[in-house]
Amino acid sequence: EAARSGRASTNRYGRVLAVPAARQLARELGVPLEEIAGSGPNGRIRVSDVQAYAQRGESAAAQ
Amino acid sequence: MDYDLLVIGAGPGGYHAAIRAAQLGLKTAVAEMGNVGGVCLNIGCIPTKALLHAGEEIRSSKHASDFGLTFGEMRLDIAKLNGWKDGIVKKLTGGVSTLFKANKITHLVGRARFVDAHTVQVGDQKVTAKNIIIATGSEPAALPAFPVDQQAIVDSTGALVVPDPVPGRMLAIGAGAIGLEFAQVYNNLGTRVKVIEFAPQIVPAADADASKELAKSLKKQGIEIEVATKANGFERKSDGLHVELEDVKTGQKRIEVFDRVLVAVGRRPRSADLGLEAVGVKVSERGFIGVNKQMQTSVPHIYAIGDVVGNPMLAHKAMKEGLVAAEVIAGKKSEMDVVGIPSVVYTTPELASVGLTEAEAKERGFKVKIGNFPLSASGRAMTLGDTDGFVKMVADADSDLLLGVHIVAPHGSDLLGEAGLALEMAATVTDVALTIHAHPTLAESILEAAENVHKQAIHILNR
Amino acid sequence: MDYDLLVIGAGPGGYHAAIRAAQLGLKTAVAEMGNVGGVCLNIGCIPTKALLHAGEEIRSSKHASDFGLTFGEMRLDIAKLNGWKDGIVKKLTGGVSTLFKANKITHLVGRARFVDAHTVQVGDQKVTAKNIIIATGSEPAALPAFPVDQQAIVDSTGALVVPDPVPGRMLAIGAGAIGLEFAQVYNNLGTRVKVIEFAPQIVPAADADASKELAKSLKKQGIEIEVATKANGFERKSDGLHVELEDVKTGQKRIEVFDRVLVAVGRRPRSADLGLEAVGVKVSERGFIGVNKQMQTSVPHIYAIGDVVGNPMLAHKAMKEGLVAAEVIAGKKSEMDVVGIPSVVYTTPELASVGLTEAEAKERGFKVKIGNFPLSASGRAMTLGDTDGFVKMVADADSDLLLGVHIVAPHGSDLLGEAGLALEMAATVTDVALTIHAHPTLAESILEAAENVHKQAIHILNR
Ligand SMILES: Cc1cc2nc3c(=O)[nH]c(=O)nc-3n(C[C@H](O)[C@H](O)[C@H](O)COP(=O)(O)OP(=O)(O)OC[C@H]3O[C@@H](n4cnc5c(N)ncnc54)[C@H](O)[C@@H]3O)c2cc1C
Ligand SMILES: Cc1cc2nc3c(=O)[nH]c(=O)nc-3n(C[C@H](O)[C@H](O)[C@H](O)COP(=O)(O)OP(=O)(O)OC[C@H]3O[C@@H](n4cnc5c(N)ncnc54)[C@H](O)[C@@H]3O)c2cc1C
Repeated sequence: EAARSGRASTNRYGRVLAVPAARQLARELGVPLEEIAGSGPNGRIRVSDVQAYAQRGESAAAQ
Repeated sequence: MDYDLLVIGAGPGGYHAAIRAAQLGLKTAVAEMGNVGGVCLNIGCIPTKALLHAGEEIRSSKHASDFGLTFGEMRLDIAKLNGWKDGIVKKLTGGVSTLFKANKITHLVGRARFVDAHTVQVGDQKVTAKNIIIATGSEPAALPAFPVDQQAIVDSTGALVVPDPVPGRMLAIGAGAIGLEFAQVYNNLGTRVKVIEFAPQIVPAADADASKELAKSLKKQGIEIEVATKANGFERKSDGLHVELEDVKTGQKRIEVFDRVLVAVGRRPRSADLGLEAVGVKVSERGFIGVNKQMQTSVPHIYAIGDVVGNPMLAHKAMKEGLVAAEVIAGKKSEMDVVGIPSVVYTTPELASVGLTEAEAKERGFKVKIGNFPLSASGRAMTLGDTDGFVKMVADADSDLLLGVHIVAPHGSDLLGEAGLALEMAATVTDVALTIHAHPTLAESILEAAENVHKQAIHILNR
Repeated sequence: MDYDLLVIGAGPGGYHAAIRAAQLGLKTAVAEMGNVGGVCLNIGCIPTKALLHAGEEIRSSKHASDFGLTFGEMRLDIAKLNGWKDGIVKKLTGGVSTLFKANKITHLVGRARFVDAHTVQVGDQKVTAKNIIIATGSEPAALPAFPVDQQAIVDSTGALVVPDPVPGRMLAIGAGAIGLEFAQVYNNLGTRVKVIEFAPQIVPAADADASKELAKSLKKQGIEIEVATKANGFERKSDGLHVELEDVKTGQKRIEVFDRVLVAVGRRPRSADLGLEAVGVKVSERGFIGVNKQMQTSVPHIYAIGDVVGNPMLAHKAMKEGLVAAEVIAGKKSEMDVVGIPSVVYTTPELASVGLTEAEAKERGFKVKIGNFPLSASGRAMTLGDTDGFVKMVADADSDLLLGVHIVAPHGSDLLGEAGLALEMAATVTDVALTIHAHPTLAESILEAAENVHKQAIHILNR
């Protein structure tokens, strides 16, 4: 929960840096953006970062 | 239930919500007591832009002598001007009605009032709905000392009907977008215009430099601007309205005479008389309906969007909120999740901004770096004969993240598309600087402002 | 060595390279045999845009009667028009000279020719440099049957000097950007203009729909356009130039009479007479200098940029290549790495595109989906009185990746900034669709085209 509470509130930007489509996808998949390390500059999160995170979660759950 | 969704108010917020809901398969109705299109289409965004364009044509025809083009006597048929403007409004509101029909949205005519949490009285019928969106908008705020009669004392609605002849001398109280846009319209139509503003700068919410740059250009065009000034009251005399103006800082008062006063001191939410208390929807002291990011009010199946939920009172904010509410109701994971809400003053030059001002960025603790590019160094601006303005970029020095873009330029609102996308994409200044911009364009000024952040603009010295 | 870097040619490519090199601390000189600014500032991008603006003012003044604004007799002082245009050119080229001085760049006057791989003869001095950038640009391609005399038969340079009176009847051979821009200039100045194009569409490289839309609008404005047509030759007679036109498909020939012919059939690289063979710089059969992504020629310390290295022959491509070359020479990891090079035809409406056309995207194997939004549904376009055009978006159905944007619209070039950034940022259609766009703006047409890709545009039916 500590991790969840958020890079968004504690990071220096006051928001998670993510492109709109990635934010939308994260909402749809129920993935917390704050926990994703984005691959772009400043950790900017792209759609593929969200997909990769979600897949990792699925495979972890499957094990 | 009669409907999956009932939307109250067919302004930009309401009609966007209704159309998106219908696209997503909801059985949808809209209750509207006036014309579809709301303030924006009927007496706001659209008719002002039409008048601004006409005024701009007058202005540019005068400048054409710079390149050898002169015209004989100019004539303005004011009835035709008003008619043209009304025709555009009609076309657009007619378009909304057509879209309602095509999307199978029921249009209920009449004033809506809550009966209970799922029942709304619309005119003399009762309608039930699973979900309700309140999109009742706003109305002009009054200034008690200047009661609007739409003749001598007008609000924005009165100012939209250009009188024949135009007023000789007009005072605009309030230098926000509305006050300034009308100031430029009437200035171009031949009225001597003064604009006063209580705050220390015009467009109080704007970046300070951008506000200054716009003021400079408007003054050059002949509009008198006085900031930190208020109007206390007036006396009707045979030669006009004797208005008492007061310098806010010194308290000094003086009388000036006008033929017309435009009151443009803001707008207030239209949340009274809806029966909200009865259903338990919470409203703030100032009349704004409280909502969460899904646009839900304190009653989860009742949503509210647009001007009635708060500032900035802008059509595109209402539209976005409308889409979000409709999507949430249709079961989508949508929320009001935006980095910056753009705002535009549609004068020439336009003031178009999105994101943080320099002052806001500093307040939030960013180590701010600034990029600037003056339109006077833009080849495209020169060929357009309009070199007033600049692009100012606000960025975070540590991360290179773009924080805000403030444009004072002809076509500024068109350029703002790039700035808005950059902010939403969490673009860095480098992202913008590495992107090829077509030459010669005004958009290159955004490129050069980005380069200037890094002290590498080409067409100016980077100090 | 005298310099770290010698740039040959002070066109947009060359002066960008020189200024960036100087910013990065290189001791830099530029050799220029003509005026600084090259084709673009002196006889290309800039003066054409000045004339287009003047023409546009004439056009819009006529449409002003739609909203009740009429003018007495219009007069055009053609000497003043030419002088105004020349004044803008002078201001901009003077600006480049000032930037050279301020950046401590040596301006060498004269024609440059390689003596050896590090030595260049400039006029009557020999200059040595560690690195050399060739930025010698291009010149109009000739059409043997229409030898240019800059009177009856002109190229773009001749067409820039507006004759008094303007020609009665003009033929433009070639419907690329240059042919079309001059067609519109002269059409607005009162000439009867016909444009012919060998290819089956105007602006042959453009998206087919965009090309069609532009052609439709230009025709409505009174410009005659014939595609799949060539001009075989002409005879000078007392009533004008009798030009033989041929329908490319049927082979049918006919004679039409013109006062003037503009040859605008492309440009060819200026790589001859530089002594390139001697130093071993490889040149293609068509005269283009071969370069890698760092803009290095076959001789690693000799770079080439701009029109002389290949298509598209556009100023902003030259500028970008100039920056890349300078940065590489200064030891930076720079390379010519762009997703799309934007291109614009500056007519009214403007045709502004970046990225893949629909046909190109299909050829490359993408499962293409298209979004479209007509300007006729844009409130802002209505208030501007200019509703010709559309925004067309080309996207990949599988990934939602944006592949190309094709805009036919007033201010299209300003709107292109957003499209270009979107492509460079690898934005998806969803990214654009979720971004708030200010209302009412032309930029909203980009938003709605994106929404239409997903069949969710608000102001049109999504079929
Ligand atoms: C002169 C002027 C110029 C403006 N220019 C711009 C601009 O350029 N750009 C911009 O973004 N914004 C502009 N605005 C602001 C913009 O008009 C508003 O932000 C926008 O209209 C808000 O939309 P809305 O849907 O919230 O409400 P509104 O547009 O106010 O619509 C509310 C609708 O609800 C109806 N209604 C209210 N109560 C009831 C009820 N009880 N029953 C039934 N129907 C009801 C009303 O009749 C109305 O049609 C301008 C405003 C003005 C006044
Ligand atoms: C009418 C017209 C309109 C155009 N409009 C546009 C437009 O709107 N947008 C756009 O992007 N592009 C436009 N172009 C194309 C644009 O002008 C060129 O792409 C651009 O100028 C190329 O830049 P450059 O630096 O490669 O070369 P150039 O601009 O051609 O400059 C080359 C310079 O090198 C000098 N030079 C050549 N050889 C030597 C030598 N041996 N020694 C010394 N100096 C030498 C020349 O004198 C010249 O100054 C237009 C072109 C024309 C003709």
